[in-house]
Amino acid sequence: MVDWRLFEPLFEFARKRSLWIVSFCTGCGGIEMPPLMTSRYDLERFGMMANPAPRMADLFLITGYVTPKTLKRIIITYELQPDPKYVMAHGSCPLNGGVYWDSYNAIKHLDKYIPVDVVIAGCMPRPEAVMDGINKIMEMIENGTADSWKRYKENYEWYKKNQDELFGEGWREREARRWIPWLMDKKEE
Amino acid sequence: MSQYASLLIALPLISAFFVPIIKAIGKKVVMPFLVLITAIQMGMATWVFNEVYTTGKPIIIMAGGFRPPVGINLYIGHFAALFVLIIAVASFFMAIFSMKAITVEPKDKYAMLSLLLMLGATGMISTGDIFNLFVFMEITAISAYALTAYNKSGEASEAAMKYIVLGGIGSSFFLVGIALIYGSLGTLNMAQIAQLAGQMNPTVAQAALAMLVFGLGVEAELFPLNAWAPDAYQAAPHPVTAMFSAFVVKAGLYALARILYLTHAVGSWGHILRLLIILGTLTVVIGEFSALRQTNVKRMFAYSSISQVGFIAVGFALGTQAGVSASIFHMVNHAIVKALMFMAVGYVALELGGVTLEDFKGLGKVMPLTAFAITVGAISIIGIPLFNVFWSKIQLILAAMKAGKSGVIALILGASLVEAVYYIRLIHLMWFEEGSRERTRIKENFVFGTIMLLLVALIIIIGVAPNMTWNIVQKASADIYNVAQYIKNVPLLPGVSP
Amino acid sequence: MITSMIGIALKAFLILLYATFVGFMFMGIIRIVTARIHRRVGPPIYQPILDTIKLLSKKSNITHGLIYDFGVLYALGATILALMFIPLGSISILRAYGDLILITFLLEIPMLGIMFAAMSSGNPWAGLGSQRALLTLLAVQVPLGFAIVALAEFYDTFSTYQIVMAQQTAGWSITYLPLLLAAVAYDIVLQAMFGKEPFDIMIAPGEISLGPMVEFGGKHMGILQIQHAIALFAETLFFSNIFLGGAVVTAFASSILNTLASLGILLIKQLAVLLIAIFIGAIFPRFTIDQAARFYWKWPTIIAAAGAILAAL
Amino acid sequence: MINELMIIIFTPLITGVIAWLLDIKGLREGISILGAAVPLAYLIQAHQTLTSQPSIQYSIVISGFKFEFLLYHLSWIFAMIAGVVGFAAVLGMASTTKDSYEWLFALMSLTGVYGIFLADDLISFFIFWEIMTFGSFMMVLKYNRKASLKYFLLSVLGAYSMLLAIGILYAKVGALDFTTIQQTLYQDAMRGVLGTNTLLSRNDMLLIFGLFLIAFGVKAGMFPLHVWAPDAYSETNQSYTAMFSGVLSKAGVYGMLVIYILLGTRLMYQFGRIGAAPKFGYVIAFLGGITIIVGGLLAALQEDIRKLFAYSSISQVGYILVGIGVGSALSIEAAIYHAISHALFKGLFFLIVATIVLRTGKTEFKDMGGLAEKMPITFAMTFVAILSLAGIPPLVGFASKWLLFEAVIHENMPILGGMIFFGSAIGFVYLIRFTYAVWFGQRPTDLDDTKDTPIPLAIAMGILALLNVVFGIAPGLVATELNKIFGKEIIKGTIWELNIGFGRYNGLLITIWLVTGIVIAGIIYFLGAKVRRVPVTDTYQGGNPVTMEYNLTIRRNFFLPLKETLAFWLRISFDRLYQDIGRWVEDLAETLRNYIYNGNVQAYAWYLAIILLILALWGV
Repeated sequence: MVDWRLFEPLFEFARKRSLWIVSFCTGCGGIEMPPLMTSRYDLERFGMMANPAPRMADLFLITGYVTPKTLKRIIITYELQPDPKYVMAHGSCPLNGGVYWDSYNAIKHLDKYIPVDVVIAGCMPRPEAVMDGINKIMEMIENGTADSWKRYKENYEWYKKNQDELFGEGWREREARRWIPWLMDKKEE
Repeated sequence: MSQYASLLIALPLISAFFVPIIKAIGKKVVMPFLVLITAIQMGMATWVFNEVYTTGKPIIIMAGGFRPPVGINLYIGHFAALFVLIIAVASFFMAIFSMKAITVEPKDKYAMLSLLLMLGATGMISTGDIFNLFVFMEITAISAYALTAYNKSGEASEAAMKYIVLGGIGSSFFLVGIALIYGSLGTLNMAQIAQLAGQMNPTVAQAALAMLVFGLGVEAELFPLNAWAPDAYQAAPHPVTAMFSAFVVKAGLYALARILYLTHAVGSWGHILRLLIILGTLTVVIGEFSALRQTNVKRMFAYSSISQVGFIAVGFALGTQAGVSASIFHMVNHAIVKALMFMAVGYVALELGGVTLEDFKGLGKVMPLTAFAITVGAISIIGIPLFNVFWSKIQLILAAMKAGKSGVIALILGASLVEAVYYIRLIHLMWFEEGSRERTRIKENFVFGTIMLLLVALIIIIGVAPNMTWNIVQKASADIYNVAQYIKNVPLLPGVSP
Repeated sequence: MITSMIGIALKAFLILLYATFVGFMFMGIIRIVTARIHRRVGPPIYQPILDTIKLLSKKSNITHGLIYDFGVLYALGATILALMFIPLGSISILRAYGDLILITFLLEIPMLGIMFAAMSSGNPWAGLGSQRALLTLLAVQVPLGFAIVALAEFYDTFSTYQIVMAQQTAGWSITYLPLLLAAVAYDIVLQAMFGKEPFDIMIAPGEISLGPMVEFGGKHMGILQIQHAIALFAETLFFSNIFLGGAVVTAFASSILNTLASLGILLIKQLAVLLIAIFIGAIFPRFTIDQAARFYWKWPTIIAAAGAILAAL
Repeated sequence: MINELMIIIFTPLITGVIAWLLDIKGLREGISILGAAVPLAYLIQAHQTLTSQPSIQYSIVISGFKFEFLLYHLSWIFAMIAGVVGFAAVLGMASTTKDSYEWLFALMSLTGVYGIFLADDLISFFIFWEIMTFGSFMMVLKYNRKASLKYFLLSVLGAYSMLLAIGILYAKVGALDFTTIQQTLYQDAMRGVLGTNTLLSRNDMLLIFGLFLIAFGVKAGMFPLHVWAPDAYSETNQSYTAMFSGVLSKAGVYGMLVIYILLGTRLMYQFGRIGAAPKFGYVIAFLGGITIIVGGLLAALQEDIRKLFAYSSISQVGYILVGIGVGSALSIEAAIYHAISHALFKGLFFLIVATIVLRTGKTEFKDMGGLAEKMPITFAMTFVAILSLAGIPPLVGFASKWLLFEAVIHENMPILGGMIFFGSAIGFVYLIRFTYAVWFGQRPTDLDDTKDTPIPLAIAMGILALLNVVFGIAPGLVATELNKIFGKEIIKGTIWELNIGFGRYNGLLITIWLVTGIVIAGIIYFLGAKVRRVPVTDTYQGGNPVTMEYNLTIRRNFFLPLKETLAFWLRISFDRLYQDIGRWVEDLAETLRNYIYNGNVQAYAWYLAIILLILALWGV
């Protein structure tokens, strides 16, 4: 095969300037996205684009608190993305639980379960802060430090262990099955 | 030599009266005797058939040696030879069939009556005298009445009663018609009637023809004079039904056609043809429609038989040789097919005890051979190529079209669609549906199976290679259509005129 | 023989390169203009190229089987094939075979490849999206058909190139009433062919996650980006050729200058077509699929049918 | 000496009967395949003969009718369709047939089709028509009474219509052979032009044409007489349906051509033209156009594979009818070309369906999915068939469709043009639905041990698939044969190219460039990073985890929006109308019988009295 290392800077540049976002808007951070995308801040200037399909997305945006239930989806969606992929946690909640620091049902440390490249503190972070974070991740991509996807691969055992500790072994199967009776009922209606 | 042909009439007549004596010898001998007589009759008929078709000349038998019109003559022309054979063969097969099918005593009466039935039909077809025709018709009819009631059930008596009432009315009018003709022409000999038909007083001729057609219409099952038929067919013993359909009604039709063409010189001939066409068409249409929702298979076949008769009547009423040929062809084919089907149905009734559609469910597994026979018959009647009825049907249709009767044909074809429906239902029922009752396969009678297969083979042979039959039929039709030839053939006593 | 073949290959390569490049630019223009309508700055014009490079340089790719790969390749291949048949000034290679019906079909079949690939993934969104795409195709087919019929009957030929040449002397197609009607209908159809609002229900990003595209990522998506660029170029080019007079400049002595001039004129026409589509797309909301079908089967069909009937008279 | 035409016609029937009587597994299959192969061999050989002489003739007299058979270019082409597709179908049946009953009737219908194509007089045409109908009917009867009854009734209605038309012609012309009828009617038209009285009146012509139209329309599945086709095509052995749909429906098409051959000039004189097309042809074309749309839309809404293709068949035959109806030499050639390609791809499709049904035992979309992995050979064949039917260059489906489009549009037929465009789109629509539901997506667990196609079926499919490709890339092969029908070069060009003056299509060129395009795409593809195969559960479902237990594929009501859009039109159903008529007739029959044969002897006596009265009043 052709040796593509020569073109790597071009690729890095392209990756940096073409971040397609798949955003997980469960928390209040979701409301901060529209100003970012629209005329006020216009993220598209940087080639960023909101994208609903994780298969073609690069940047995974977790906007707000994470619960065990949503974390499962986050993990699954994260694993669907092709490498290289980046994660940006948005707001205090994924960082340390934020206002839900003592909640029985919120994930306090997202980076125990999936690797996070950039975390933006704040409750909520203003769009400027988010843009700062994006700037940061662009820099990181350029200098090659945005390597969370590599870390996830290398330390998969550890992440897996953490996930399984939280959800129990074989949680994917279990979770999937949980919906079957409900879906079956729906079908009969 | 050819005078021996009169044995065709004499043999059944004499043997019919021998039956009581035979019975005295032994009860069990009666049915074999019947078979024997019909076999001899068949042999003779074959000989006559061969004689007529090889020489190409009709056999004329003058009773007592008196030449017509003084004496009564038998005229066994091409048509008669053909049909005498068919009658004999059908009787023979049915005689064999009745050995098992007839269980009700007194069997000797049955044997006698069926011999008389055969005699009557043979006589009707071969006579050359119009009053003689009436006599034979009465013989046929009366033995038919008796045979209808033979099963001694209430249903049978009722059917026979209807038959007697209607048949009686019919034959009385027929007699009146004959009387009118005799009064007008002073002769009863058919050839002479034909010769003189043109001179008849138109009003008298009209009335006479109307009466004759009316009278024969009852025998020939034309709508609505056929009301007796479904009941009688259903109630009569199975072999008798087959005989009714195979030749009794054919004899009536023949008589109708013969009288019609003999009198074609009569002025109002066109009218009567038109009337016949209307009646024939109605017969077809009403017959088919009536069969559509029948649950009793025998009755269904009866209706089907009626409608086929209408078909034949239409062919005769076209007034062209093509029409006559097609009709005769259809008569032959229909006789074969209906003999087969009524026999098969009768056999099913014997084995399974009933002939409703329910009994026929899954027949293909219970009685494969019989079911196969019925299937072939049904397919043939529907008019599928490679089976015999197709040829006669298409001949008939083309003849009718040629005669400009497209409307009639359209109606008839429409009715044939209906026919397809109920026959297909039956076929599907027999082969591809499971009966509600568990039934094991029945071992079919070897002789009956052979007869049925023989008839099936005949159907297919005529269907695949109709040429031979067609040639025969054409000669037969010339016999009826070509009246001038008929007159010439009958050696009328010169100078004797009314 | 060999030299001529090499010449053809070279020409084809150049056309392909040009088409891809312009197509990408068109994609960029779409994004910029849309952004400007939204009062945003918008990405740089070369943004789609960057996107494509990024997608192609992904380090991991997934596949759902042979058809998944082949469908994508087939889509691009068929688009390239279509491109070769459309007259591009006077330099198109297969313009002698550039048959209206053929090109119309060829512009549709890449979608079939994409559908194949998308459906073979087994993703329900893809299935749903394909269903919508197909129904949109079904909806547009009627006015499209009538428009093509109008053209063919008006010019009494099916050769695109001959239609272009006829327009050089007789004036643009849209100056004739029947063809104007056809052009209007075709332009509405073009909206759906570009996948722009109000007929973008098939990809409906928020609802069914890009529909057929949901499972594509990495190089598959990259190839589809290229395909999209070429298709965009080809579709606008086709419209410019058959309705807007095309361009066959013979004013200059030098053939290179002539070609460049032709390409320039064509580019302007293509841009015009594109901009109309962008403007409509930017200001309309989305139709549901049955609304879209009913719409297409009503007004555009009537317009196009009127055009076709007028052309036939 | 037995004439080769007789061999061609009767070999299938004879072998069928032998296979039926012998009923030995293995042997009957061999005999039957032989029975289909022999006519094909003779036909191929006849191609040589036809280059040196214009036709091969044979005649025989049966039952007072002179049967004439004629093999010339047109009938050769149609007979070849029957030969090739029939052979493939018979091969397929070797895998799917379980009893000898089917062999008998399948081969009987093949005989019927050969007979129709080779017949040169109306009576043999009719007879073989009936044989074909009967054979195919018996094939359906075994599976479903209702479907078969519907088929048979409509077919017999058609056959009787034809018989009436034949009768009228016979009554007026006095002959049944094609040549005489053709010449007489031609002279009749000339008489009409000169202003003298014509043999047949305007009403006669209208009647004859109408009756023939019904007769052939039924068999071709023309709207609104198509209602039998979906049921009959689906309720029989699917290998046989390859022949049923691929060949038997062509008998209807051939019949339409016979209308042209026999009555063309006379009808044209009588009714004139609309634009370039003869007015009577316009009726055919327009009904054909509606057939395309109705068939296509209903195909898209089916939930059963067999029904989908049955409707698709109807839709495709609509194209052929449009081509024939337009009536220019080019459009007729195009129609015949499409008849060929339809036979090829639809035959292939039904063999594929046969494989699926054989291997899975299921027919509905809801039970299918993900079979592409389990049946790769069949899927490859499907791929060819789909591309061909959808009209994707360079397959034969496109070549013929292209020709048809150009021919129709060139004759200034805007509305028909729109209809056929719509038809091609609807083709995509239902094909994708089939592809999606059967081959792709999640596989139900009970299909996990599905095997691929048995060898005879694979060979049969292979033959048809190969021809699909060959005739697409080299359309000139077909075009040369088509040109022979008219005896002049209507479609010019080389073996690779069709050139009709106002349009050109080069199959080879397209193939080369398509391959080039795919190679370019392939280069880009292979330069990228390696791919990893993922299972069907590893797809994006809004982040939800999924297992194989739940169905991810949309298998039912796939085109629900279309159904909603068309809700108004879908309420109209000719099928229901016919059923209502049927029920009405049955009720009428019952009432009639109850009134007439009421079992009351007094009533019967009254009948006699009434008849006597009529006799008296009528004055007979």
